[in-house]
Amino acid sequence: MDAGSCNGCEIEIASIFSPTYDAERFGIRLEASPRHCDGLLVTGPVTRNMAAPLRKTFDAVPQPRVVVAVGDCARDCGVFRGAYGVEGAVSDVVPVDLEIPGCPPDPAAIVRALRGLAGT
Amino acid sequence: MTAALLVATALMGLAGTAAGAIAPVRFRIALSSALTIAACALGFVVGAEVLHSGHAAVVHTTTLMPLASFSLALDRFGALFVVITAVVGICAMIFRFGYDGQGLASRTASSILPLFVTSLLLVPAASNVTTFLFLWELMAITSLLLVLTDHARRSEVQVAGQWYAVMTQLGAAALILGLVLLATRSGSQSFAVIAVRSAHLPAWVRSTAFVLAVVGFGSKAGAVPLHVWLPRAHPEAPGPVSALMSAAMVNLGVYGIVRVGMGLLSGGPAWWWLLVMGLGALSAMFGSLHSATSKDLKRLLAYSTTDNVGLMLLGVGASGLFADTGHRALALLALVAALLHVVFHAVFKGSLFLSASSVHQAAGSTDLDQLGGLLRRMPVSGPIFLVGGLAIAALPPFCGFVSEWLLLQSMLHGLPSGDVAIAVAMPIGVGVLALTGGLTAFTFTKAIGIGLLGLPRTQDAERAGEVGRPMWIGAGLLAVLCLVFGVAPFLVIPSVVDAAGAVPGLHLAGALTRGWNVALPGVPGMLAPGLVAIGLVGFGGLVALGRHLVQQRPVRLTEAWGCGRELQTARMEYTATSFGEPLTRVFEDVLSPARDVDVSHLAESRYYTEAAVIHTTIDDAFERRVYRPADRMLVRWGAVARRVPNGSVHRYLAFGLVALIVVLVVLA
Amino acid sequence: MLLMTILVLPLLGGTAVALGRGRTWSAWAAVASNGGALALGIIAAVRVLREGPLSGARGTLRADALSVFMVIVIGAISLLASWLGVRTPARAPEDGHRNPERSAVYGVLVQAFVGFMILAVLAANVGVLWVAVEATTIVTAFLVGFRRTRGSLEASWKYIVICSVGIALAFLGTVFVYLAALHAGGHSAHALDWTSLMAHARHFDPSLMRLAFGLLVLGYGTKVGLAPMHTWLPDAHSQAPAPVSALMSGVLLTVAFYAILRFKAVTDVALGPGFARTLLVIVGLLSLALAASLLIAQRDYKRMLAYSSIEHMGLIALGAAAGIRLAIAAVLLHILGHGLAKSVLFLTSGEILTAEGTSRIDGVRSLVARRPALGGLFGVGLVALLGLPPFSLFTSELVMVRAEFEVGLGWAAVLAMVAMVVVFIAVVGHARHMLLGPAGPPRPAGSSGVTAPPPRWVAAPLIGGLVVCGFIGVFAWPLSGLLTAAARVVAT
Amino acid sequence: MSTGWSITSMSAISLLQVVLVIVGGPLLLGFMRKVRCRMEGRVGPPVHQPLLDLRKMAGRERTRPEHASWVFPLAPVVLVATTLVVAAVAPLLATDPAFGWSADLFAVVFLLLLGSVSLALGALDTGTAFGGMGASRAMTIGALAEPALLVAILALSVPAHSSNLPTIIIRSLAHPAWLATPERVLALVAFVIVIVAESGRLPVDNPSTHLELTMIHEAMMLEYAGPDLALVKLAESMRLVVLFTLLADLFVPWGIATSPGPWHLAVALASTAGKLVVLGAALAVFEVTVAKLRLFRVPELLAGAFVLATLAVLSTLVVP
Amino acid sequence: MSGSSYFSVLTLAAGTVLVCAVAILWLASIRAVISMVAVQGASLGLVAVVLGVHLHDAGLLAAAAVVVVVKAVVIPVLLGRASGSDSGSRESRPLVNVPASLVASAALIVLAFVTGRGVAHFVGTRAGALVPIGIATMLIGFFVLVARRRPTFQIVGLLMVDNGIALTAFLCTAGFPFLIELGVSFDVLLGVVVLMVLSQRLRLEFGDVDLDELQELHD
Repeated sequence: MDAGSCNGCEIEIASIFSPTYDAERFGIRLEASPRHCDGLLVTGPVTRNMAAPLRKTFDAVPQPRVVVAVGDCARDCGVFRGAYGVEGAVSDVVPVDLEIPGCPPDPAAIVRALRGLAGT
Repeated sequence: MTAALLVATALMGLAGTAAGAIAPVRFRIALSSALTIAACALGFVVGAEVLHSGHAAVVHTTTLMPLASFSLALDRFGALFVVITAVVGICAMIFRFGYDGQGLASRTASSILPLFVTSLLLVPAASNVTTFLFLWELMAITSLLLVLTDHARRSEVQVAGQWYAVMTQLGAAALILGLVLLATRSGSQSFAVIAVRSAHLPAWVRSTAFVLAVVGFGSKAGAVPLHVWLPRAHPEAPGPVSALMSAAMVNLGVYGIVRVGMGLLSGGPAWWWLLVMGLGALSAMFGSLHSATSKDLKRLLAYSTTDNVGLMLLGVGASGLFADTGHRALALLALVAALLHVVFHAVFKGSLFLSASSVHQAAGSTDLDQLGGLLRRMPVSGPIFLVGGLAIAALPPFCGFVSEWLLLQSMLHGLPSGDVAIAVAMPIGVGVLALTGGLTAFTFTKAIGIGLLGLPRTQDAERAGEVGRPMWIGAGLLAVLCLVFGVAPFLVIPSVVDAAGAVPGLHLAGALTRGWNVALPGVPGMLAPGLVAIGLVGFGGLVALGRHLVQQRPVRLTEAWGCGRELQTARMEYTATSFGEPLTRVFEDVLSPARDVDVSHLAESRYYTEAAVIHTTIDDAFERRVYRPADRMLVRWGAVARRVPNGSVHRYLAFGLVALIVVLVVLA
Repeated sequence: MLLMTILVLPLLGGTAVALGRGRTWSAWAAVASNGGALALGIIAAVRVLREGPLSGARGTLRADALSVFMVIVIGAISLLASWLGVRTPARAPEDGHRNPERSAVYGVLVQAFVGFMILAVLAANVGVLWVAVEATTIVTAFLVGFRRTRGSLEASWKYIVICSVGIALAFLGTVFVYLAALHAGGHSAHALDWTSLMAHARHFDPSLMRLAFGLLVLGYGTKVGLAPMHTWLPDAHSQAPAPVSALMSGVLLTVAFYAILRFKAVTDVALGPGFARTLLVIVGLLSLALAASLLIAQRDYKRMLAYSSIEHMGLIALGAAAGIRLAIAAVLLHILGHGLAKSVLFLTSGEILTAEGTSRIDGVRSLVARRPALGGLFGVGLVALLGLPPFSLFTSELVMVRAEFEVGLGWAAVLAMVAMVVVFIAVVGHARHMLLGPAGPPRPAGSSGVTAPPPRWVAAPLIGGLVVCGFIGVFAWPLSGLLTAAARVVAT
Repeated sequence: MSTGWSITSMSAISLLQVVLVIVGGPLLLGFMRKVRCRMEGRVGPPVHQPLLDLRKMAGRERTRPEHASWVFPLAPVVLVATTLVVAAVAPLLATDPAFGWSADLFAVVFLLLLGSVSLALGALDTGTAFGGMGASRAMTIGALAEPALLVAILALSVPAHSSNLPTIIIRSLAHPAWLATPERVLALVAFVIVIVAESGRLPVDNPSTHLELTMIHEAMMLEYAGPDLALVKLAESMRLVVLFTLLADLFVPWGIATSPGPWHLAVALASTAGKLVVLGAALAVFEVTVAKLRLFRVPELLAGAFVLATLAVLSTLVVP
Repeated sequence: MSGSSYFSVLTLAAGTVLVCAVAILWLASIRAVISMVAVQGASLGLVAVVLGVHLHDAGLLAAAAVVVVVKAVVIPVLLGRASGSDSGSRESRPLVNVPASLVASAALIVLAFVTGRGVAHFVGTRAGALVPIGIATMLIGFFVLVARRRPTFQIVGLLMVDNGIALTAFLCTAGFPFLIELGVSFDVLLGVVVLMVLSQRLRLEFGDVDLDELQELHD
């Protein structure tokens, strides 16, 4: 979920499904609905406008669920810290289970982190 | 005995009329409804007895009907229709106890409704031309008056009434001419005598009479292109009346075509039946398309009636075609399929119309775009509509499935007969059947899904609650029958076979049921609706149990997923119009919808849109292309004619002088 | 004696009105006298059925089944019309009853009108019949113009001029019949008696009879309202006071048709059935086509009813054209049914006119909701008029169609049916605008004034008329014997 | 048809078929996904991944939109149950499973339609825009696919004089020449198109799309979670297996067990698996190579199928 | 009266009836027309008298008396009085002008002679041969009704139709039985009276009107 990012992290997330990283071989897939998800990947600092949608989306995921904050902005607002439109980090809005650092994080790191979560 | 009961039925109905006319307001509805129910019950007994024993109930008197005689003879074929009407009538009348809408409580309506039901009950028993036409027209006029019940509040009712009146009169004129032609040519008014002598009539007489009868009965049955009144009148009638019209009255159109074509004329050339099949195919296609794109619940149901009448006519036509080519067993099979569909259509359409009226009463509208979320708010009426909808969509384990299956089988087994007419007609028939089947599934997914499920779209729908007990009992009885007949069709099929067997010249080489199952005699082909139902329930139970077992947490109620958006409201929901939009677009050439886009702009800037509203309206093509131009022509003719008598006494006298001169010249 | 009493009774009523100077009791006396005529007509019918034709006044009057049937029709409808007529003097401005004297004149004229009609059907002699019919024209001319408005004067002028000419032609026809009768050996004093005409008709000169019957159809057809001499009818019917319209439309037309029916019997004997049939089919279809065409764009509801009368006269003419007994019986039933329905409708439309102040169709709205009694009566009346069951017009139309098919006039029946459907479409359209719709806000003052629903004694006879119309459409026994006997008089 | 089959063996066959369908469905999907990934140059998930996914979903929470009625949770159950009924009675492995005499092709079609309708109703019950959209589109396509399907069935039924499935299969085994007739080929094409449309595969629908606006089938299940979702997904795969197996048995019936005995069954199992693998691979390859059709082009495709099916029927009459 | 003189008188009288008819068509002054009506009535009476004498029919003579009284005296007087102030006025703009009317009347006379021949032949008497004259008079009367605007002219036209028919009746059948004849005459008288009353009322209510202005009532 993009809570206000610069789309850098999104590009990296998208690339984990490319033939190079092929995260699908580990059973990792993007889903169209939060109802179908096991976890949320949240990118970017949480802007004021996106805080409520983020909470709603989190709420929509069936339990047990995990939240992964992808990228520095998601972890601690990164360069946007303290900006007027920013509500805070992802963990200020919803409970975060895992954080993946980097601006943007390396696709391999994302895959690794996700594999760790899934236990494969 | 049955004759006496038949008379008692009529008298009971008339007593209901009298009660409706003179009983004090407090007892009016109760008394007239109760008497009507009693009439229906008596009718049911007569019909069932005749169906069972095969002995016709005969009543004949010259005291009634001046210059003719009043003559009833209820045979097995007619008895089937009496029984159908009786069942629908009982349920509709029970429903009426709780129904307060649309002025049905008035003295006029209370007295006419029993008369309407009585005429419906007696029409299939009529056994001479005058009696038949009398009862037929009585049925027409009483139903017209009932359609008009709510005229004071909605102008659509008037328009509907006018269409109905005109179309029914057109039909009646054709019918009168056709039947009188037959009667005078065979030298008797009695159906029995006509049936014997008609074989010796010249071909043109037979064909003319048949075509006129098809026009007359087709207009009552709502067959395209004579259907234009139906989608207007059925929705505007008060609930029980629309149920009776759709579930009992249109059947009589089919009855009439069979009675005249196969009974009085004992079958005819292939082109007659191809005509009937053609009408049926057209009606089925046109009706199902329009009902798929309608957004008013009752209009949708009305068009679906046209659709189902089309299927019945397909069956009847196929039957006639088979009989003409000598395939008597197949002919009976097709006729049984058609009649079974008549029975089942009555059951599910009755429950649908009644529960749609419940919805109307509860939510104040039948516009699907004003409804929603009613299944939770109406815990009994909602499921009733659901059951009816699934049944009409021919889904197992409900009854519509069985009759459509039989219809398909009769066409399938007719194919190898090697006759060219059949070879061309049957695949088209199956195609039509299939397309309408798919469209009906679409239609009722829409009706149920938009109307009953999801979020309520208006405050009225939000506040809706379950209707009174009589209403859901009346509708519910029919819904229960949908399920019972769907699971255990063997309860009705033998009777229907008996009824169809009353048509001369048709016979079946064996029983159509084997145990609980429907089995075609002589060919491998079997349907086990009971088994299917058990399988569904069994597997469904297992699956649900499994889900319950694996489930580790309680079900969490959440807001529906709307992409995280604020304000997830009913305005986000799909509407009936949008649901039908893809289909409308596919059939654009046939439906030719008119789209209006109203865009209003913000006051501050012309470049920003405040609201954009799209109206899609779909007119009836026949109405637009045939009836309206005809009406315009008539009006133009009237305007021209009006100018001839201009008020001048001299001109009037000149007419006389000319006439006098003509008389002198010609006659002297 | 009985016949004389029947004839005199309405005139006695008229005398009572004259003596009572139009006061209410005298008007009721007139009603009673008409009721008495009806009752005596029924008694006469029973006697005729039992004993055969009656005669009275030294052979001047003669009643066979057909005559007594017509007496019953006249009695029934005049009872209805005079009943409603009692109320007419109470309503000054519309119907022109400015003073009791005028209402006395009105009552006397109506009773004279009824008396002449009874004379016409009881007359044993063709000449007397003619005199009586012409007399009805003169009497009703005053009644049509009774309101003295421009419209009513215009209507009565047209009425009397056109009808006098027409009836004069009928006289010429009668002269030719007389000529033929004299040549066929009739005795001059009785040559014009129906019995004598029927007896000698076989020897009548065919070519003369053709001309005579043509003139008779044209002439009496004028009074019947058959095209092309129907033109007076819509004007007169729409302008006359409602009870007069009811009487004219309900019985006067058919009394004139009675004359045609009688002459047709004579012609059939003289020429065979083909000639009269052709002529009647032509005028019947012409009338039907005309009525249908002019109903489409009709704007006045009284005129609408008038054109509907033309339509029904066309149907009757077609039925008579078929000519067999069944057809004639149906024609007679139709005469009674149409008379009842149409007079109820005219009387109701009079009430509507009083209440609404306009006779324009677009001036009347939502009648059923606003005035249930009037709207209901009008609606049910129209149902009856359009030939729907249970009213007797349905049965009689059906039987007429049957008879037409039986004699090979099926094509004419088809055309008639087409015209009837057009009429149906037109009338239903007009009726819808008048009757249906929301009650809405009360109409602005000045258009109508106080509009209480009609009192019960006014509605009762109207309802009664419709009930009887329905009753005779369903039950055969009260009339079938009389109808068959009457049909036997003029159909072989 | 009741030749030597004991009740026990027939019931066993039914049970086997049910199990085959339940297990085989996800495996077939996994296999197809694998083939696709390979074609795209990826390794792809293991073949049994769908089964793992199902197990995982089963353990999760069920959610229900707060205003939804009982239709919402019932829909997946009905969807699965209809497919299971078909799986139990249809002659997938042997010509005579229990109650095979009741396995009518038309009945099968209407049963599957019941499943589709119930899913569409479940989707509409959520009250969301996507649910409605998906239901609308799926039902539109379903309504248009139905005539083609039924007429194709008619074409198959005519030579066999029956629409009873075992009868058709037995008779075509007896008359192999039938299988090469033009009507068979035409009907086959029509059948394939309809199956592709009904089971929501490319080019009609893209099952792996994430873009709601292009969804058809997926949009209907957006609200389901946990075991409900598992049921819907399972049903989807089961339907694919059932349809594929029927397709194979109708057009290439060899291998199906016509008499009882474990040996025959083993052969049938193997041949069925083989047929499924071939069909699955073919579909997967096809899916990789085509693009999704615009929604409003789909009717043209289905109309084409209908015409082919009609031609098939007509040719049964021309070529007796 | 000898045969030939009987017939020539009869012919003369009948001819006068027709000549009056044509004259009425020709004249425009209402007063002149009314006197023509009187002459016509008298001629008609003369026909009846001649026939009555010839046939020794007392009834016919009585009828003749009635005819003369009603048609030659009462009605013209009433007409004259009724048109009162109006009597000086003229039919200034007939719907069909005088020359055309005369041509039309010629055509109508021809028509009458053609169509009346059969009847005349059938009657067989010498009087019967004059029947076409009666028919011609009737037709011309009808034509007057169609072609003239003034109310008085229409009354006159109606009278002419009646006279023509009466003439035919006398010639064909020597009249009806007396009582009927009386009734007929009485009816005609009443009809004319009613029409005159009406025309008077019309004048009172709306002033001097042409009948053509009476076109308020139509569809």
